[in-house]
Amino acid sequence: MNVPLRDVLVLSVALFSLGLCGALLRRNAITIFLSIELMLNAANLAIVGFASRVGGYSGQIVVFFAIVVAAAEAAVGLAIFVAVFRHHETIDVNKTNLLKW
Amino acid sequence: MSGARLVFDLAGAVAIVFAGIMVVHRNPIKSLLAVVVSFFAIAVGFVMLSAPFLGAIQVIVYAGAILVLFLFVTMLLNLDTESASSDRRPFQRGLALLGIVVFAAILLSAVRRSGSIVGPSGEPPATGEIEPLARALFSQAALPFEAVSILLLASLTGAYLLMRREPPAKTGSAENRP
Amino acid sequence: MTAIDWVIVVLRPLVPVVGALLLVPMLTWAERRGAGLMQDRPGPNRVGFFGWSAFGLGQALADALKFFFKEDITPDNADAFLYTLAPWIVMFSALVGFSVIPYGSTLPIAGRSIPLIGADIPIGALFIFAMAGLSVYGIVLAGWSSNNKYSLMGGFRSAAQVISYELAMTTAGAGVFLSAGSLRLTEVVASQEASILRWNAFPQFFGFLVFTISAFAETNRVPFDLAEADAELVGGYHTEYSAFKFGAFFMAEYVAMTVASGFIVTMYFGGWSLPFFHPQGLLGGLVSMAVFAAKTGFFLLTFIWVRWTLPRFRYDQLMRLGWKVLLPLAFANLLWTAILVRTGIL
Amino acid sequence: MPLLLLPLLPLAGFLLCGLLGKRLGKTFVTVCGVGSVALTTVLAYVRLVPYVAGVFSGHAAPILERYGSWIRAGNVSIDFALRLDPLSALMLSFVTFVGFLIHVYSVGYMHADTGYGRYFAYLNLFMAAMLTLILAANFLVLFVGWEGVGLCSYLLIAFDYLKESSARAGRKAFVANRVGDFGFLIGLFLILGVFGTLEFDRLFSAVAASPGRYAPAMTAIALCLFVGACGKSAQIPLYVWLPDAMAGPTPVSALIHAATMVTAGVYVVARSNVFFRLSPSAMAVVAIVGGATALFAAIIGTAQNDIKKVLAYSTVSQLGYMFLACGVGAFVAGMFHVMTHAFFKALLFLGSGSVIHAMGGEQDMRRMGGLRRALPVTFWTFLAGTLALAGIPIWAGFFSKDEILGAAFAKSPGLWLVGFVAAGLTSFYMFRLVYRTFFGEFRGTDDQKHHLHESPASMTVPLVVLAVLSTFGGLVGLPAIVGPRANLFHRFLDPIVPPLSGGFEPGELSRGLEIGLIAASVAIALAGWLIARVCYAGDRSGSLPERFVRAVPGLHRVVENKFFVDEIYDFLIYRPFRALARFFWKAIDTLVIDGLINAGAFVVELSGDLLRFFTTGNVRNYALTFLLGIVGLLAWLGWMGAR
Repeated sequence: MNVPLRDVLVLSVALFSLGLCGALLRRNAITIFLSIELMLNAANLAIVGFASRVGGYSGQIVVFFAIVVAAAEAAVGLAIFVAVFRHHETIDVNKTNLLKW
Repeated sequence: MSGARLVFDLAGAVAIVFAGIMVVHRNPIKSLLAVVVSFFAIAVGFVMLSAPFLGAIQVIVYAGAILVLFLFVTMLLNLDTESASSDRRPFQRGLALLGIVVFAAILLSAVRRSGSIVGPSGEPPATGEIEPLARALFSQAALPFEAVSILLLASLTGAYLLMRREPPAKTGSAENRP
Repeated sequence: MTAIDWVIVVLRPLVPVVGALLLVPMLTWAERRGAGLMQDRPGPNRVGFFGWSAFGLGQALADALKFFFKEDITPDNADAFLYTLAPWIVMFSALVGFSVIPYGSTLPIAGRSIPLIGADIPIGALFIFAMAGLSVYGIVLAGWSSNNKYSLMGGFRSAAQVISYELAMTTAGAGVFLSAGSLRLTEVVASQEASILRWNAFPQFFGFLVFTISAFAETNRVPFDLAEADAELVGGYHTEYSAFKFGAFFMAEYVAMTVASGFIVTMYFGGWSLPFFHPQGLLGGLVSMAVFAAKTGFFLLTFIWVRWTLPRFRYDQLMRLGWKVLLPLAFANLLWTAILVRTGIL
Repeated sequence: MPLLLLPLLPLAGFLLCGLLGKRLGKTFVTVCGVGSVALTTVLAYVRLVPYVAGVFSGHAAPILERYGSWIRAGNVSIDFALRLDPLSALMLSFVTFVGFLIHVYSVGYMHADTGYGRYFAYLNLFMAAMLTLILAANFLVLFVGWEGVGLCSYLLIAFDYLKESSARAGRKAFVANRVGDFGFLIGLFLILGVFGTLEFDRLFSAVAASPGRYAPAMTAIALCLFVGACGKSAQIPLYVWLPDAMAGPTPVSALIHAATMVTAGVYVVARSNVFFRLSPSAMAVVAIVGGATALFAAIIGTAQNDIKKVLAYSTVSQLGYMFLACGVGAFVAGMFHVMTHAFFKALLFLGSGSVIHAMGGEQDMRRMGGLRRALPVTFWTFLAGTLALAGIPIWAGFFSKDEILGAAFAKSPGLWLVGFVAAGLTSFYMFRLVYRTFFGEFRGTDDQKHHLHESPASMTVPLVVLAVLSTFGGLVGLPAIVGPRANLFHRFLDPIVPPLSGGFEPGELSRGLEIGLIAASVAIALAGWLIARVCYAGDRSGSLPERFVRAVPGLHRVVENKFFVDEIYDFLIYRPFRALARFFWKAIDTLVIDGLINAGAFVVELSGDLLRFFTTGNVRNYALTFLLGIVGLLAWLGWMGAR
């Protein structure tokens, strides 16, 4: 255990916050999605960091599942984007407000 | 400072820098490539945390498949560079930035205050070997593993249905026919 | 560690990488001569050294010189940074795969026993898959940054193709890892050492078939070269490339072929091992390297042979083959192998 | 050969006819529908013959076949089990045989019907349910068959479901049966509560072992079971459905509403005779209800003009006889009448069906007459059935009815008198039917006259077989005066009525009295015949009844309209119930419940109207809200942690 847990967590927080910035400030749906993936990775990193401190493999297994779920989510999410694009000719989230009252 | 920590911190710096590039770059393709590099750096971080399998999965699945899919869709939709002018919503931006800063501050203070709360359990620490991970994955996590495979199948079907044009195109590609 | 240890650590991965790079001119020559042979014409046979034609071997060097001295064009509306980066991504991801393939047993030099492998990491096989997955970025980015619709189409095709065939390839490979009980390529080789029947190509024939076909697709070789498809897309992703950047793509293709051949040999044909001849010491190390080189050469020739034999697939045929034939076959192979392992036959 | 095969075979026939009948055609339906019942009959007799022989040689122990545990809850355990004892053997013998004959008859009778496959499917399902009912080894399995035959009865009465009156009649039968079934079900729960089991063997041996202990609970149980029997066997006050049930096809009336299903009530009373015998008051109720029904229905029967209605009221009346027998403790005599009645009433219904068939669907006797010459086989067989029903000596009905009257006299001369008068009326209305239908001049249209023809062999052969049985079937139960061991029926069935200390035992008659009673009943039967002949045959036919009607017009109107019972029920039960339902609909449902729901919906709508302005449709707004929420949560957690 050569990497201190604090380094890992600080890195995780930094990446997560950057992901938040992207998700909240950008208007391109793909970039927002990427930012969400980044946040997911930041969380994965934190879990792996804790796992290497705690020992055992449970943490790694959780991250493994998180990655698989991310793959499923990416497939459906991108399909939705394509479908939205076919209707609106854009995926700027400020211009697609189908859920408005 | 050990070698592993050095590599980890370097990779972390790369990850942060490229994540920042992703956030600020207006061209979606460039953003995406920045994320690829950032994820690659995170994969290196995984390896340094004695999780080489996750590092490999990170590269194969995230960089090699998910982000290629993103790239594919981004190119398919031929997205323009995001314009800076329209619809700025200053209040929302300000509130978001404030929220993010407060969020990061809370988390960082939590890390500072309680970094040593988590201690080693009785379990042996993970080595780089895959066999014990595989044993754990296929024994104690066998049911979630199966469940996740069904989730993948469902998302595959869902993605297909969403992308399908109505009426469904006939089999055989149209592009090679006169 | 002493200085010599450091030298050895550096040299171990460098040997196959340099070897592969040196092999490229030979392979281009072999490709053209092979084509000539199959098409009943001579092929390049004039350019030689100091008056000796040398079967046209000099042609490869002449081509290399040409690449260096041609004008390097970057299209006006291209994204210059990515346009320049793309060929090197392809090159890098092809070369780096060799650093985890065992190219021999061990070589006793200066009182040390040197394992003939770049780095014996626990996830060796996954590393190669990961690198093969990265190479697609080079092709897609080349296609996109050229700002040319033919290039872009080539990039699209490549992205879809590589993702599809990666699935079949890893699933087929899983059968090998199952029987070897490890992802470490040295152990994969060790599990096949005992007899020729333990070479995975025999008990897992269909896995081998799927793996090889997928390897063809992963390297964008005929009949899966839809990304360049000179008949339809001019030159596909490298339409706009010229001079040395084109040369990099060109070389990367042959390097990728070499890595793929070495990987197939390691996975299915016992790697560097010979089933009936086990010399020890220095001789053993040298023989094992020669055996590995010979087996790899055989598959390289297969790549060339197939290129001049089969026509290109149509895009829908490619997708159907990948998803509806190879992937199910790979799963069937995995199940079959699981049965073999469970019953103790393997 | 397990007993289970007997219900399963018709069930298979039901599935085949019902699922594939429409696709594979009539031949397939005929083979499956009739074949399954034929096979069942053969297999039933394969089991019956050795068993009956065994009973006569002194091995009367019932055969019990257990197929597995069905319900196990707490200390209650109910098996799925069938049993063969003298009582079920008796029922099995004629249910399968008569059922088979009626299936054969149906092939001819229904040949032109579009619902041919459906008809045989229902009929087979009925056979399966009926066999389950009679072979059941406990009350729960019996109840399954009980409900099954009820369902089939409903389906077959409403077979012609496009006709309003048929659908209505089916519904009426179903509802009347539900009233009875409700009582039956309560009876089952009472039994379960008192004994903790529904197994016949264990129940009856428990009661026989200590009658005194259980006697107090018996009145309630017996009366509940009797309510169920009233519903199924059409006794006062639940008889109203049976006359209407004649809307079903005639073979159905023969099979279900004459020979088999309606006798299920008698069967259950006989089956649980141990319960009844411990409660004299319940026995009295059974006897009085039976006697009253017998007389009441016979009176109505004299004034009906529809050939099937006459037979229907006759059935109600005869069922009353059977309950009268049970009520006076003569369970064996009651079952004897069940059997003979199955023969001759099935015969009469099938004969009437043959007549209706020949008349092209006409059922009104006023448009018949003189059919004797056109339908000779039908006439002679019908006459045999009439003689049996009227109680003319030698024919089957004479023996069974006489035994009942004898037992009734021994218990109470009043009950005997009721039965005696009813016997005379029976003879009268049956011969009235015969004379009006088969003698005199034809009163129908020329078209019908032209069309008259004898029925096909598939219909006449069952008639002949049943006529033979109606004529000679009574000989198995010769009266005691012939000889102490002459009554085979008693020797066979007596084991089902175990001796019970403190129980209700039938009385004994002296030999002379018995002969006198026989003479009296023969005399009144002949008298009925004579009056009918005077009224409806010969020179003055027609004028005499008319004069009678003119003399007492009120009485005739009342009788012809069935004592206005349907109208009374309508007024007393149907209308108040409808008003109550209307009240619940308008007041409770529309006002209270709908009001509550609408109020809830209004609140939701109102809050939605107010809250929808937060739904901007902009994802970033949502994400921001999300973030602020998380920041707030984290801050709160941190503050909590800091404290």
